[in-house]
Amino acid sequence: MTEDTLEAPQREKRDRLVLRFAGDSGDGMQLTGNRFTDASAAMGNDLATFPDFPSEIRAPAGTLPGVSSFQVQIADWDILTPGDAPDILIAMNPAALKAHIDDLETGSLLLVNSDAFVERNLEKAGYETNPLEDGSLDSYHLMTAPMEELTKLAVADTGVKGRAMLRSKNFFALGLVSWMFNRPTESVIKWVTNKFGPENVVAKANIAALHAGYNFGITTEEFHHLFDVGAAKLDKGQYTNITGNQAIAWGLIAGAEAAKLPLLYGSYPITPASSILEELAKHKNFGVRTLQVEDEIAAVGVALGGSFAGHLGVTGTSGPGVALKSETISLAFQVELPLVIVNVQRAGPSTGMPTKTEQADLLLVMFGRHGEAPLPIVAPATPAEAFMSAVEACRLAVQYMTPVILMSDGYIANSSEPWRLPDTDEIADMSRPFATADGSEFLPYSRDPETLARPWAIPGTPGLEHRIGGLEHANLTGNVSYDPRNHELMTKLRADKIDRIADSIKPVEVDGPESGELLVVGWGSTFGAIRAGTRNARKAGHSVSHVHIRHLNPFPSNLGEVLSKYDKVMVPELNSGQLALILRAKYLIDVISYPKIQGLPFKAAEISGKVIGILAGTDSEAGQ
Amino acid sequence: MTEDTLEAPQREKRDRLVLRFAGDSGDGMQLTGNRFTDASAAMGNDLATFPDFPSEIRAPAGTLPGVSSFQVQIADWDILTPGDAPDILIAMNPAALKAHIDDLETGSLLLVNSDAFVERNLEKAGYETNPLEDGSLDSYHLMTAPMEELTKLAVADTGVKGRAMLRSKNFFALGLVSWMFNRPTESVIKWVTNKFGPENVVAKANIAALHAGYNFGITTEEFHHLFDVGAAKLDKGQYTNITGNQAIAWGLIAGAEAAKLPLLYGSYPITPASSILEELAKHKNFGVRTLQVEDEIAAVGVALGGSFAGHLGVTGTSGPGVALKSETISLAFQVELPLVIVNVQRAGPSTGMPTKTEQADLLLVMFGRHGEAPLPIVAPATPAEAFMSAVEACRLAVQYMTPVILMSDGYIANSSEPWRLPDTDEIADMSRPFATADGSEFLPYSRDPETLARPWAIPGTPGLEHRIGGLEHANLTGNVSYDPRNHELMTKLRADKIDRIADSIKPVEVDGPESGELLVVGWGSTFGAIRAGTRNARKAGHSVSHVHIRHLNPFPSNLGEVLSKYDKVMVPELNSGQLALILRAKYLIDVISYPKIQGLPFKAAEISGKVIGILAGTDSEAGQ
Amino acid sequence: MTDTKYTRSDFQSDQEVRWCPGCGDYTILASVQNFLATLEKDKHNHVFISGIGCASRFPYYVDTYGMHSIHGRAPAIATGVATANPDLTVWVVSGDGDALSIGGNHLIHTMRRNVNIKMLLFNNQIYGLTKGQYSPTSELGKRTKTSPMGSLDQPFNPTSLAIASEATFVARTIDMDRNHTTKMLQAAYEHDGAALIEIYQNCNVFNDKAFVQLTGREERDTNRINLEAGQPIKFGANQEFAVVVDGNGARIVATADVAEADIHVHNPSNPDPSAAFALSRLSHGPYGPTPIGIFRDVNRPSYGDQVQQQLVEAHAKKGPGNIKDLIRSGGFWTVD
Amino acid sequence: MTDTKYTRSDFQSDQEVRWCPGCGDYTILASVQNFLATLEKDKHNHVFISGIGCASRFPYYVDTYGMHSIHGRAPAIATGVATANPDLTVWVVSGDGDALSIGGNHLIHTMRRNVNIKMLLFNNQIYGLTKGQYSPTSELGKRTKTSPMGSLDQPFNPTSLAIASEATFVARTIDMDRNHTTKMLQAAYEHDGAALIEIYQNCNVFNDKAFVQLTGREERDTNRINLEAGQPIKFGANQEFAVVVDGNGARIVATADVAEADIHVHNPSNPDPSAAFALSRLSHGPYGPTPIGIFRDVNRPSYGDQVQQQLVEAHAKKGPGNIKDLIRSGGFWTVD
Ligand SMILES: Cc1ncc(C[n+]2csc(CCOP(=O)(O)OP(=O)(O)O)c2C)c(N)n1
Ligand SMILES: Cc1ncc(C[n+]2csc(CCOP(=O)(O)OP(=O)(O)O)c2C)c(N)n1
Ligand code: SF4
Ligand code: SF4
Ligand SMILES: [Mg+2]
Ligand SMILES: [Mg+2]
Repeated sequence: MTEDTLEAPQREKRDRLVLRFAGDSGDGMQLTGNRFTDASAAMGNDLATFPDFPSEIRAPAGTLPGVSSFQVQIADWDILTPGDAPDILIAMNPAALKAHIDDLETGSLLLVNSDAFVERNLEKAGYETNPLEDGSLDSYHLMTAPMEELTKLAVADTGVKGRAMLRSKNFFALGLVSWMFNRPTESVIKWVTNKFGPENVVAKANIAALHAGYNFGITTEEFHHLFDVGAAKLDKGQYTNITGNQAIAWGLIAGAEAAKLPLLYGSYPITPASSILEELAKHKNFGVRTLQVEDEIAAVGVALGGSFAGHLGVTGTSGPGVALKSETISLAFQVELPLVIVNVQRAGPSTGMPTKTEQADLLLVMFGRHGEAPLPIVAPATPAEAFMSAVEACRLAVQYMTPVILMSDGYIANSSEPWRLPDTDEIADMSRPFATADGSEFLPYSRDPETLARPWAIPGTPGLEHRIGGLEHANLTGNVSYDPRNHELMTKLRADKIDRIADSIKPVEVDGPESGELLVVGWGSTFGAIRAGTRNARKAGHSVSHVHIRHLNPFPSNLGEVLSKYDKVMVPELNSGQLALILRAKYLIDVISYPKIQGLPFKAAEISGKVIGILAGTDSEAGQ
Repeated sequence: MTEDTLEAPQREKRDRLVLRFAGDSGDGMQLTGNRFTDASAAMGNDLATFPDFPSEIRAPAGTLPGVSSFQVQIADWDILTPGDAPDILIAMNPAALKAHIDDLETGSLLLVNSDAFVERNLEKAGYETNPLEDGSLDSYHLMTAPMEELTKLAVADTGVKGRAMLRSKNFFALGLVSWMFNRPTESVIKWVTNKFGPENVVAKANIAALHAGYNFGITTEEFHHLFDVGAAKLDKGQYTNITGNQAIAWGLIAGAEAAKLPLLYGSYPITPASSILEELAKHKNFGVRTLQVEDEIAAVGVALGGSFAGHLGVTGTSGPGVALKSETISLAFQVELPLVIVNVQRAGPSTGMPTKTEQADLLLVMFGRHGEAPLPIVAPATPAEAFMSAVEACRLAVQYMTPVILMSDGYIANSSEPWRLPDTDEIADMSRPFATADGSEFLPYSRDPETLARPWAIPGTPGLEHRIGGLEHANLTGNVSYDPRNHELMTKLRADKIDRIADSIKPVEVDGPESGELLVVGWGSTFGAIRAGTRNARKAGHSVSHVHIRHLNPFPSNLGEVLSKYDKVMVPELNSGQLALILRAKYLIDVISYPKIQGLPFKAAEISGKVIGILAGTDSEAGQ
Repeated sequence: MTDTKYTRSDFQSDQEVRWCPGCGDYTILASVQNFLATLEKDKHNHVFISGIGCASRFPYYVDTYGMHSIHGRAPAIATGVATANPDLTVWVVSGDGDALSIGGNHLIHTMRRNVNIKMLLFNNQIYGLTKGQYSPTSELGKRTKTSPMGSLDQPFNPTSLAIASEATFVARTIDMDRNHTTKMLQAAYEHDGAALIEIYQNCNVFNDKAFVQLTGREERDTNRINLEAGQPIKFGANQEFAVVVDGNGARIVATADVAEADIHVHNPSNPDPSAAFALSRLSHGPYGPTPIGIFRDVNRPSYGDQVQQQLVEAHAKKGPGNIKDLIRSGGFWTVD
Repeated sequence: MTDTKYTRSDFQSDQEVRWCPGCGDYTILASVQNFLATLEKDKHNHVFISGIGCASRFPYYVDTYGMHSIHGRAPAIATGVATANPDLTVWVVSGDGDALSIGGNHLIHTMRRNVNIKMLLFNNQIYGLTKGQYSPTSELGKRTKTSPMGSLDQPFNPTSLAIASEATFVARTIDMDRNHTTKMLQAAYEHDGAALIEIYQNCNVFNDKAFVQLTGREERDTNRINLEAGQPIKFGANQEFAVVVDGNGARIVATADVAEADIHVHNPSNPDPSAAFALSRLSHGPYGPTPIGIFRDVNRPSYGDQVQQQLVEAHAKKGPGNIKDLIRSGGFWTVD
């Protein structure tokens, strides 16, 4: 090798690459993955990430349950998912190798921290012999580096001592991988310096390890698999890399602003929703009030109280919390006040698998209230889209005086993707003036002729003193009423109001032919896998289209017509067929349900495989 | 009139009669109705009752919201409902008249307490002129009695003083009505004496008023509309008159006995479920533990704890309470322990109309849990049937190790009907032995090959120490597991277990032709009205049958086949089409939903009217 | 009459009052309406939030803003109202079941947070609306429909519980004593932060005469211990009894048997709540000598004010929020 | 070693313990397992019920019966277990969030009912499992992810709250002091009824050194106030401090400054809880002199026993229940 090649090695161009970092939860894999992602974003790649971590804070080091991983796909075109199988797996210890090796296709790259493959760790991971030596990895392209030893050497002068020296080994790995995939290290260095301060010893150690890893790549012959992924041809604009929970937090702030209301967020921490509260808590200068209260019932209670007083009351949680809030949501529905309820779904039932994703709360939010209490439901398809979904949820709540469900899930919450920054000035004004006294009798349950929304008269307004409550009340006056006909009327009015929302929402858009053999219908976080899977199938010559529903109640008004244009309809869901059930009931179509209940997102290949199977008639599994 | 006719007046024989007692909530109408009912029951009539009262403890005297009523139908054949329109309305004051007169058909009898028609009361009821005098009641057969005056005279010697004297006026009315309809007064006297003691002045006053009313009938010419309803030709056996809540309480005791388990009932008072707790609290000698705890969440918690410890844990509530219990029910489902949840539905949403009936919690109990958590649902059709429904719920809970929902409603809860006493010895033994150590490894999530129930190993059993919990757990061992395939497997196993219940339940039975133009499908308390309505329509020559579903999840296995045999299917429900939605989704049949959301039960005539309309094609309203 | 801005009728809504005739709730309603009429505060700046129960019907009858919410949750909803708009006076009306049974958790948390709400706890020691089951303040052994052999649950002492929940204002009064009720309302109104007033309220239908020892002509003088700030605690028709507080708690003595200096001088604003707690233990319900008045009244910044203060500080430090900057705060890149 | 029936390993389940290395939970687990091994009680008669949180993983690691339930509800579920079978020893393991935030209501009601459960409240003053938000025992002003400008919520004092909830047994101990923990476990175990032990537990990941003033070599002697029944309360390396309780509450004095007779003699079985409450106010968290030991230990029949007793009485009075009679009890008629 000449110096020249060292400086500018030959790199194979790829249009996309999937990397998976895996290690102990103490090894900093999430951080490593995120730094790599940011560097790639800055290079203009399109990308999508999938963090996957255990629910224990720090599960015992070296064990399988303790493994934490972070997958990222980078591409020079607009990809839709973090990728099905990794092109390279970076394994920091035997447990990480064991937990992930089955996902790796033959011939793929495998980069291993060889120092961790000592007897104790092998035993903890359940290896009887050392896989680095016993030939079991022969079908992969195995590369090893003694990362611990090299890290120790690298940080020796930085002032970090003893076992703490090893903490930087993830930066060593990051450096090495950065070299392999031609990522600049500047953004990482900047981040470390910002986080710890330039003089901090930890910062110094991390930077030293990073350099060491990078240089190790340059100087070591073994690492000749060098790839490069060019910038994606994304739409013009400014981009940031964003996770779903961040997008929801920011979207709520933007929604409140567009509604000209202060935001009051009541919550009780719960995985994977807590980071919305944590993000919002940082933005008090926007006038955002975050109330961490005693439980989920109090959380929705304070949000409802906030709305009564003229704020935009929002509460966020996950499935167990939604269950607890049900009674209060029913009250909010009955008193017809704005309220947004964010459900970041996780795998259930009960505590289930809190750090894993699932979509099994759809019927809960649709039907899980006593009495007739339909609610609008909005569901983003991707992390970036969650911003505008949150804005939309705020719009519906304020414009229609109703609680609104915003359905996200653990996958959207934690994954990230580049988000083309919207021009926030263009978010439509969605404020609705509070009622004021005009001399005539105030009727708290009179209605806007178009939206059927009732007036919002907030305490403190002279002359509009009135009482609302959970008992059934007379139309217009709101006085308590047990009149049978009135109850029927009010029940219908409340339902009609929700149905009318269909007039103000976008019709569904079809990706693929407007009619044909098969339509795949999805909702929520399955978007990327379904879009990629159906496109792949279409490229392979199959007649398949994709519709993704963002409004789950009411449905966009063209949905029924669209469904009717295809011979078959298939609904992939991370549950046992909940949207399928609703579509069947509503449109009497023999929808084929494709359930996956593993706490994991769909892979694009699963979708295309299913599509092809159905079209070939080899997959005869009908609905339900 | 000779003395002879006085003693044995000519009475018109009727096969059925509907009486409605209406008065102020302080007037004791429920008591009056119940005494009349008991006397009729003792005479062998078939009967059905419908109590209807305000939610205030004592709403302001004389006002419309304060009116309380009690309707009873008595018959000499096996009637199914308390009747559509009353043949006689007994109105104790102007408000009672006003609230009920519209239900009275022209020519019907109207018995009025004329003393109450004074200006103050007329005004409170919103009458501008006295209806007894202004001719507005001319189309009815009006009879009046100065009941207050006569009651005062009658009780003068009993020691009751002042306004308290008037309290017996309902007994005066009861005496008069007893004479008109040939009911014996002995059972009333016995009841009064038992309740207050023979020497009690209130007892004496009531009895004196009762006699006075009876004698007033005998001696006054005005009351010449004398009717008699003979004994019904009911099946042989012993009968008692029973309300739904009583039947549930007794059924739970019987169910626990058949399961050879102590009953532990955890509850928090709520209308209309409280009287189950109150009834069970009386029967501690059966070993029944009733725990009134701090809220509904604690109530289901103690019941679940009871089940863990080897009792039959049961919790009872109404819709708002079910909403609150949702999270714990999900836990019970996940740990697979027996638990019965009784939902006595009331009109919602939110607090709604707590004393009114509705069936709008079906989708809540079916789907209102986060994650995939299907539960069996059992629903009695009548008050008497509730006894065996409760037994059945206990059977499913114990045999399948699962929470079970028992769905009742306010109408079943408070209405009564004669119940042919079962031979309780014939209730099948449904006990399931607790697990005991047998030397082999104990696997808490191994399963019975037939029912898929897991073993029930209760604390205190040597050698079977184990831990259960709400996190997803590995098949067989129950150890916490995040394995994707295991999660899918466990989700399926839990669902399959519930589906298998279909093998052990009765197929639905068709009343009417086995195939034809129209099938009416109902569930719960609408039974009587649907059965009577469809029979009436059939008598009038229409092709209509009736199926009533007692197991709402899983459905009886012949349901799909039965549905397919009719051109049309119509589902009347006291909600906006909840069962209809499920049938549509499951069987893809264009079910016609017939919703009624007034807090009132269906009338038979409403059902037959709808049936005839659909068959005539004049009612084109299709489902949804 | 002084020329107040309002009269009682300004606070009477057009809804017919629907409690049982003779219910203590009527008296409390009158006291509250009359009290509100004495204030300068505009009526549209009062809000009444209640749960479910007979007591909780209260907001319907007061012509201010109001919400009749759901069982037990009024303190949470009121927290939202009070935090959103600290200019409002937020009243919570609740029963012993509503506040202490299903709503117990919200009560204790609202107290420790010192949310600026005025909580009127109508304690009738029974569940009224659901027709007479025992409540968390019902006496041991009470026979009701759900406790036919007698209740087994040791009742709460609401004042003890509130004091231990870090409450800054805790008082007790009696429905029938309208003057005293008014004084307590005034003090609670003036208190900045959470104020709890336990009001002994007669339910003449399901638990009649529960408070007769404090209201009966013959009993009341012997049993009513008036707490007055700065005063030595004496009671009885002739002040013949006194209260002493020491390392064993509070106890009643004959005034004659102790030195005046040993009689406990009531200090509701003592930062240490121990003496207030000790006084709350003198009775465990209205069954003998029972303290009436303000147990505790101390200052601590209210929750709503502090929340507001953090917004102001954040604003001062970071400037007004700008959504354009916010969405760029994590770094961004440009594609052109 | 004495020949006990069990050793610690009999109480170790086969599940790998998954707390963070260095977590105080390990120490408590060892203390509990060792303690259980000293008992004659069969291991199958112990039940551990927990909620959700790091602490609540506890049951998985103890080889007895157990249920890892849902957040906050363990006391309710445990009430069911204890009432169904009074022969079991029912332990509840809970965190400060689990027990005092979402579960606060069940906690206070379980205490007043005196349900026979032994509640171990692992107080680390933080939400561990959800990664470091402030809890109901976090100090005012604490900065966490959800309180970046400092927490505004006055924390609960769990011992005060339990005492005011009519608890019959209330104690406090420290994870690291295994001997003391064992003594508290023993006393709670022997107590008939509800027993609450607050255990200061270090969360070295999210709230490290929260208890250093009580555990640090240099600080502990000055700050740890040992409560011993029948003993005058003195503390400090040389007993140089003492506690006095009077009408103003409890306070710390120099031993030299008071007469021995004025030093408060600790009596946890005083029927009046006022002194125990006063002692609980000496500290409001582990931030200076803090009482450790048994605050309160009094007798009241336990809930489970009383429920059982009513069944026995009903049985004695009415005979065994007969379902045939029951369904005829409302009167019946015969059709033949
Ligand atoms: C979730 C829920 N549970 C139970 C009820 C039934 N409920 C209504 S009021 C009440 C208790 C009433 O007692 P209290 O709070 O003391 O008020 P009071 O009627 O005595 O004034 C109960 C149990 C309900 N409405 N909602
Ligand atoms: C209904 C519900 N709400 C919220 C959560 C999330 N959650 C789990 S544990 C916990 C608090 C943990 O703190 P603590 O009880 O103090 O226990 P620790 O982890 O500190 O031992 C929370 C909020 C949940 N699992 N369920
Ligand atoms: S039941 Fe009792 S508390 Fe309720 S309104 Fe009647 S008297 Fe008052
Ligand atoms: S987060 Fe804290 S409490 Fe939880 S296991 Fe780790 S150190 Fe222990
Ligand atoms: Mg009450
Ligand atoms: Mg904690």
